[in-house]
Amino acid sequence: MARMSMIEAIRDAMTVAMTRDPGVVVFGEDVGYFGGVFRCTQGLQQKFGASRCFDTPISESGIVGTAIGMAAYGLRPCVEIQFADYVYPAYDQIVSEAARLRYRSNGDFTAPLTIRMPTGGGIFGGQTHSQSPEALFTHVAGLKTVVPSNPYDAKGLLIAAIEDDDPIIFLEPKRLYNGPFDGWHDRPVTPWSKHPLGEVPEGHFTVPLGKAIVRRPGAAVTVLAYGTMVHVAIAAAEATGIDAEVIDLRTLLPLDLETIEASVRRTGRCVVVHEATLTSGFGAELVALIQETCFYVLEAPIGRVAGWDTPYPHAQEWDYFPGPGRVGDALREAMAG
Amino acid sequence: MARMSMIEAIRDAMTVAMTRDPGVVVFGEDVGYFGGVFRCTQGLQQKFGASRCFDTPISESGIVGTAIGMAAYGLRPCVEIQFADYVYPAYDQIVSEAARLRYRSNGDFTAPLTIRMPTGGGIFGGQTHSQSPEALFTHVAGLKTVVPSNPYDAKGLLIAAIEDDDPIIFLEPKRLYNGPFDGWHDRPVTPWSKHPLGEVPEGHFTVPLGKAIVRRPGAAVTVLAYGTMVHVAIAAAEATGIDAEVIDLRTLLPLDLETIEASVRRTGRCVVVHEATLTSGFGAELVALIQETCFYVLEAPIGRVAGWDTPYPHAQEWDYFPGPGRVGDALREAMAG
Amino acid sequence: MSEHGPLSLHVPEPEGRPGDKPDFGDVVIPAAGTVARPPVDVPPEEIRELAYTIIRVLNRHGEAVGPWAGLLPDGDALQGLRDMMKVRAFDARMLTAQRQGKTSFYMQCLGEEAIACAFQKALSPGDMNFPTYRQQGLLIAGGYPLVAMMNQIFSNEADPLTGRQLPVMYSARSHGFFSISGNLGTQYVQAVGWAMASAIKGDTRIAAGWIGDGATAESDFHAALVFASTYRAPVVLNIVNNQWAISTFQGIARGGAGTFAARGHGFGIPALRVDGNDYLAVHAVARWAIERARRNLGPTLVEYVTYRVAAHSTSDDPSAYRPKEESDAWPLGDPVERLKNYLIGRGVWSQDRHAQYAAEVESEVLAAQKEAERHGTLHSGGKPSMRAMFEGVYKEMPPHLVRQRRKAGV
Amino acid sequence: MSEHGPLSLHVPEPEGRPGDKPDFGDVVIPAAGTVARPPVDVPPEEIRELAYTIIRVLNRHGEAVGPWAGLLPDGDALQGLRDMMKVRAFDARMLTAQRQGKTSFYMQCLGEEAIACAFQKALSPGDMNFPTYRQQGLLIAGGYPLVAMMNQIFSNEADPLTGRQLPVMYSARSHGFFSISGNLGTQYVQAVGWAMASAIKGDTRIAAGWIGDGATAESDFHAALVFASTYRAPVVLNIVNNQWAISTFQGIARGGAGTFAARGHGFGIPALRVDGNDYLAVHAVARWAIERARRNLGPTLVEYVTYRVAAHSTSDDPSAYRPKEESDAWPLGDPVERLKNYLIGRGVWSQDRHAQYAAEVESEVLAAQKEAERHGTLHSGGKPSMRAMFEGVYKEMPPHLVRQRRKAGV
Ligand SMILES: Cc1ncc(C[n+]2csc(CCOP(=O)(O)OP(=O)(O)O)c2C)c(N)n1
Ligand SMILES: Cc1ncc(C[n+]2csc(CCOP(=O)(O)OP(=O)(O)O)c2C)c(N)n1
Ligand SMILES: [Mg+2]
Ligand SMILES: [Mg+2]
Repeated sequence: MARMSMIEAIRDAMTVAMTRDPGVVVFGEDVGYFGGVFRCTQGLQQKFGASRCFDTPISESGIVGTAIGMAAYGLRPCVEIQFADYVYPAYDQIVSEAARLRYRSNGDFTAPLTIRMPTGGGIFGGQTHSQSPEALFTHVAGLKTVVPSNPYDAKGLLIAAIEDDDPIIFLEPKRLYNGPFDGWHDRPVTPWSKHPLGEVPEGHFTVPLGKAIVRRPGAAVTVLAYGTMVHVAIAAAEATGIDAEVIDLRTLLPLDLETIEASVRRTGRCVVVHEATLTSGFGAELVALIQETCFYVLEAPIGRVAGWDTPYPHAQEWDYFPGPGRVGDALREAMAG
Repeated sequence: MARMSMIEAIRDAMTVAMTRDPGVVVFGEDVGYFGGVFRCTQGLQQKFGASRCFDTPISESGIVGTAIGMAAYGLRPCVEIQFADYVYPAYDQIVSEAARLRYRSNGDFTAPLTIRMPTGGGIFGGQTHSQSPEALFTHVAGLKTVVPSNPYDAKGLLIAAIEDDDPIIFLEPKRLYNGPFDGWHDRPVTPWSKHPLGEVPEGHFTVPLGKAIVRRPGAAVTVLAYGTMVHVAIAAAEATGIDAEVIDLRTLLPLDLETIEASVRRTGRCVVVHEATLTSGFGAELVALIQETCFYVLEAPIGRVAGWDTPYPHAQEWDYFPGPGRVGDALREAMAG
Repeated sequence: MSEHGPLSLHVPEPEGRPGDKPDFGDVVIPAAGTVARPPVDVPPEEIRELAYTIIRVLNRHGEAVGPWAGLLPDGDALQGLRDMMKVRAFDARMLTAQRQGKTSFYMQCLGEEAIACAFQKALSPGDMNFPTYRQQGLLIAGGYPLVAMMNQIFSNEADPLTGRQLPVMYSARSHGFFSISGNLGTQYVQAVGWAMASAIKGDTRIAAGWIGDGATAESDFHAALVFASTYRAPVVLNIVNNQWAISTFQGIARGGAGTFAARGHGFGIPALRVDGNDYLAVHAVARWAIERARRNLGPTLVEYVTYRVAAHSTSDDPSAYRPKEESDAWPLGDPVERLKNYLIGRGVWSQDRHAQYAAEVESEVLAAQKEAERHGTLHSGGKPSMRAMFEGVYKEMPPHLVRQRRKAGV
Repeated sequence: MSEHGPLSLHVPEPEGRPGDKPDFGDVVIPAAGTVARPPVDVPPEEIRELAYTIIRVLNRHGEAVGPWAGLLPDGDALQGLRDMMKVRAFDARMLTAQRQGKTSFYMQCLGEEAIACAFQKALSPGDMNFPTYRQQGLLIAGGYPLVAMMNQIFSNEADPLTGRQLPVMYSARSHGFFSISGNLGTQYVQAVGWAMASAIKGDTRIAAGWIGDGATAESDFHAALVFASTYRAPVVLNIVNNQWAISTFQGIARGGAGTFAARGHGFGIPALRVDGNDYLAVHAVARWAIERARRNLGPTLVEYVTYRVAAHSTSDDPSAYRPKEESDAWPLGDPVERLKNYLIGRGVWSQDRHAQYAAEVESEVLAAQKEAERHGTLHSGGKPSMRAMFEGVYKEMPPHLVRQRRKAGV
């Protein structure tokens, strides 16, 4: 075991994957010599050479488009989009090509590639460095969508993603890169080196895709969260004293409905939290599934706490961010319902 | 009043808008001389000249990108994307630019533009001529999303959209262009000329954005649908004999929650239908909203009938399409629940 | 007010519209044999003029002339003729089959057969094409079974793509034919990625991208050129300029550039323009470009000047937007006729043998169709399973799809 | 196995990395005054060489020479110097303010001041720039109030964008300055659309697009060139080649092309390359290109050769990826120094007046900052309202946002 920040864990995952499989290649804007604007790929070019880790032109569609070609050839590209907010130029390649290649060719060609991107707000990045576009991927058949909430998962999930034979959207909550941010933005953040989930096994291991985990057991209400919101939800449970069970989804698609259902069947109440805008967010799908599978045990409406339906503002960041205050309100509402 | 197919109604809407406002311009792939592959813009170039209706290079991002620049200048572009399946290259311009221009510039610049595109399946178009991407737009703050189900609405909504000061995604269910397809694919389709909603006022009129309409009153269960599925839902109600109230949403965003809520409060049951893939589809948002606002009156889980979570297949079109059979099953389930 | 008066919008128009007399007077066609053939390691900036001319081998008398001639043995040229005739016969049958309701959709490549057929023959096993929907010639010249193509077109029970794809959107890795995307342009940059992968692995295989004149306007065309230029990817980037993109003439996509090949110049990519209706010229240029890629000299852009004789697809009616006689007026002729005349001139072919082979290939195609139809056509006979609809979305079916399949009762 | 051996991937590398001695030996700099000045209606194909050279006016002795010289009265040149000095002073203050925590983020244009300042002066009222984040010079040279810029940077209660936007993402329609997008490249094609609109309306206004060397790789760059070329849009398409895109040297975006200006050739768009550190050259070329647009002759592509002296932004540390001394080694010098020496040589300026104006402009900027700070800075003092967060998403607030705003208690 080693102590790692999330950045280090992600870097370590790529190092492990590249060492084990010469077909793993890593590229994107500023990821080569410099090692990425968040330094997630630092040292990989020196270690594996410029043919396996390199800088690209600023063209997200080119990055994903060439990665698809490479994946079809037989490599396993793991590419970086500098911010999730900049993935849209590549959206066509992801949705029309990567997601459908296996299906449309009946397995003649496949696209085993991982698309990493920092996601979420909390760093005063304004509307182009704060977005959470996961729901734009969960709607697309053929993609898997993963959001780790800590270094341990980040490493295990990223290795699993790179080794997976399907295209994967890997969203890294940038507010968690250095510590488990719980949404109390006016309090200091503990670094990962002081957090149990900063303990990360050395070498190869995986966290299986499609498996959620209970982060905080509880009996009163189930909270479904992922990424940064896992920590916010735990903080809200603590702050309100409500005996909430916090489930960290880890993979949004395929979703671990079993774990969710088991919990909601016990608690009879549920709150869903995400940072993305509310309307048509992934929370809507979660609500739809739970009300379908747990209708007769639900004692209150399922609450949703999410980013407001506006672009992500700069100055009003903490009014926008679904912090422990808003999540706490939703917990109280769910208990009162 | 005149008798019009949906194609004629759409063409008429553009003619009216272009006649009233010299700032309305129409362009897209094959829309100029030829008048569009579905002939929706036929005659407009001849009538208004090539400066106001013209063919474009095959570049969806160029079409929307230039339209945004024109809209910022002060025109009101109404552009065509040849099939909704081809909107993704323009997705970045729509999501990052058109949707946010007013907000980010605090109204200094705006993007009053309408993006028309044929949507949905039922014509053996396979995975690239059948998609229903509406949920990819309803998640984006700043956009309005409209789906007409008949010639009357198509004209009234399109004029309203062109005159609206915000960017609008206007999805035209191509299976309805010539007649009210009810999903019984083995039965003949009545042309619009024989349908009351093929009666369309001449000249200028609008159907307001953001207002749903009850297409078939009923007391037993509320069905929420839009586009082609409105007709399928009515057919399913008829076939099952269930006294379903069918609401045609017409505008998905802003959503007419009031009309929906009023109906569900009466019926206590609800089924949501769309052709797009199920997971993270717009149906999820509808379910989430209804369970929130109507939780205590719901007598059964809200059912969802949607496209399966696969790409749209060619040969298996009628297995994929959510026809009256599947909707009927959902109605029965909702009644049994 | 500006001293220069009001601005106005320029909207390019083709020379002729329905009712007009077709006029290709503006198309400058250099005589065959007049364009030099540089060494493959020539610096791109020394051959800029090759993007503004047309490399041609077959002259009006059916002779092969000039520096790009003399590269193809008669046997190979004969095979080329047969390939083109087979493509044409195949197209004709499938068009009829579509009209008979045996499938939903079909796309011919009438008049453009030389391009894919000749290019395929210049490739080596293991190379990979990233084709558009109009390169059926790659498969047919590559020996892919006609029956398999028809099974796909009919979406029948033997369809290798299990009914999932629109007709003509083949996939055949074994034959160096990447799965066709219905989305224009997307595969062009994928070809570059595939070629980069080959270079990363120290392999010797190269890739070929394909795009139409109209689709060069798509953004991915740019991405492809940027990445190919930067990493010197071993890829041949083909542009098939058949003058039309559905109803839109090539001037709309091309704009103020003299040619599509010129696009390469902005990237330092050598660009050649070739008579796409001249099998020998296509083959010679393809070999040149493929050798460059194979020798790690990087990408080449090739524009094939040709004409889309038929409708865009079975959903299209060109009489609504171009003169009916335009295709007859097209100055580069018919690729089949031209190669036939050449071979007759060489004394290795005759009108009789031509007619005889035409009949043979007709029966071959018919026989294939019969066999395919035994497996069904779109609306009758054997069908791909409904189960197949749920499979292959992922390598392993995730729980939500298992639930949905169960709900569908299969 | 191919007879030519294995392929390999070419990954371009800059001349120097940290620790190396910077070397711009490869950058060919023609002497000032040596490049011809063609008439604005020259056919693009006749001036292809202008994309491969550098148009320069100011020579090493501070003299303005050659056919592009003599176009700017001394008074205007003096104003240009003052504008550049103001931009530089503004940048320096805002950098400090960011370091002091008064805002979250800042971006300087150190070393590139001549480009935006000189270009702005060649425009007419009503024209519209579509800038990137490094064209603050357009606003400052255009007389936009410094206080308003600072209010935006501080996201304070007087911020014209009500705190919604990241610092430096200004919007000022009144000053011909389109709302900056944080997304690279998107605005380039919008500039073309704006210009097309002006042409559609028979207006006389023209547009200018702005993009960095790195961002030319984005797809929208292609869309912009395609549409500009096809419709002959009255637009000037500017490429600011400051050698770096964050940590990535320009060779990655440029690939095998000699220059970025060359990209225009594939579209028949005249392309000029100019010394971006030479105020007079920038102004002369800008005037040429703007006149072309105004005379309805269509688009022009202009590449400004310059150097990003400072870090990419306050989030960046260039010492990690380029030699520290690289900026000193940059052969085109400092635009402020060069114009200053010219004006001193002309006898209309002096070292003393320069020092005096530097002090003046410093106080002007300081005074503006004081005023702005009275309205608050990011983390203290007056703030934009939380209500403003919910407003302006649509023209009228739809019901769901009204509900959300109510829920938020505002
Ligand atoms: C992204 C995208 N936009 C639009 C279309 C619709 N479309 C199909 S083919 C075609 C014309 C293509 O013309 P060209 O590239 O010249 O190829 P050709 O058909 O002439 O071989 C169009 C517009 C599409 N398939 N994909
Ligand atoms: C679509 C998109 N991708 C990536 C980024 C991140 N990014 C911001 S600035 C930058 C470098 C731009 O370099 P260049 O175009 O040369 O402009 P410069 O900063 O040198 O002025 C990058 C990669 C972005 N803002 N938008
Ligand atoms: Mg074409
Ligand atoms: Mg730069």
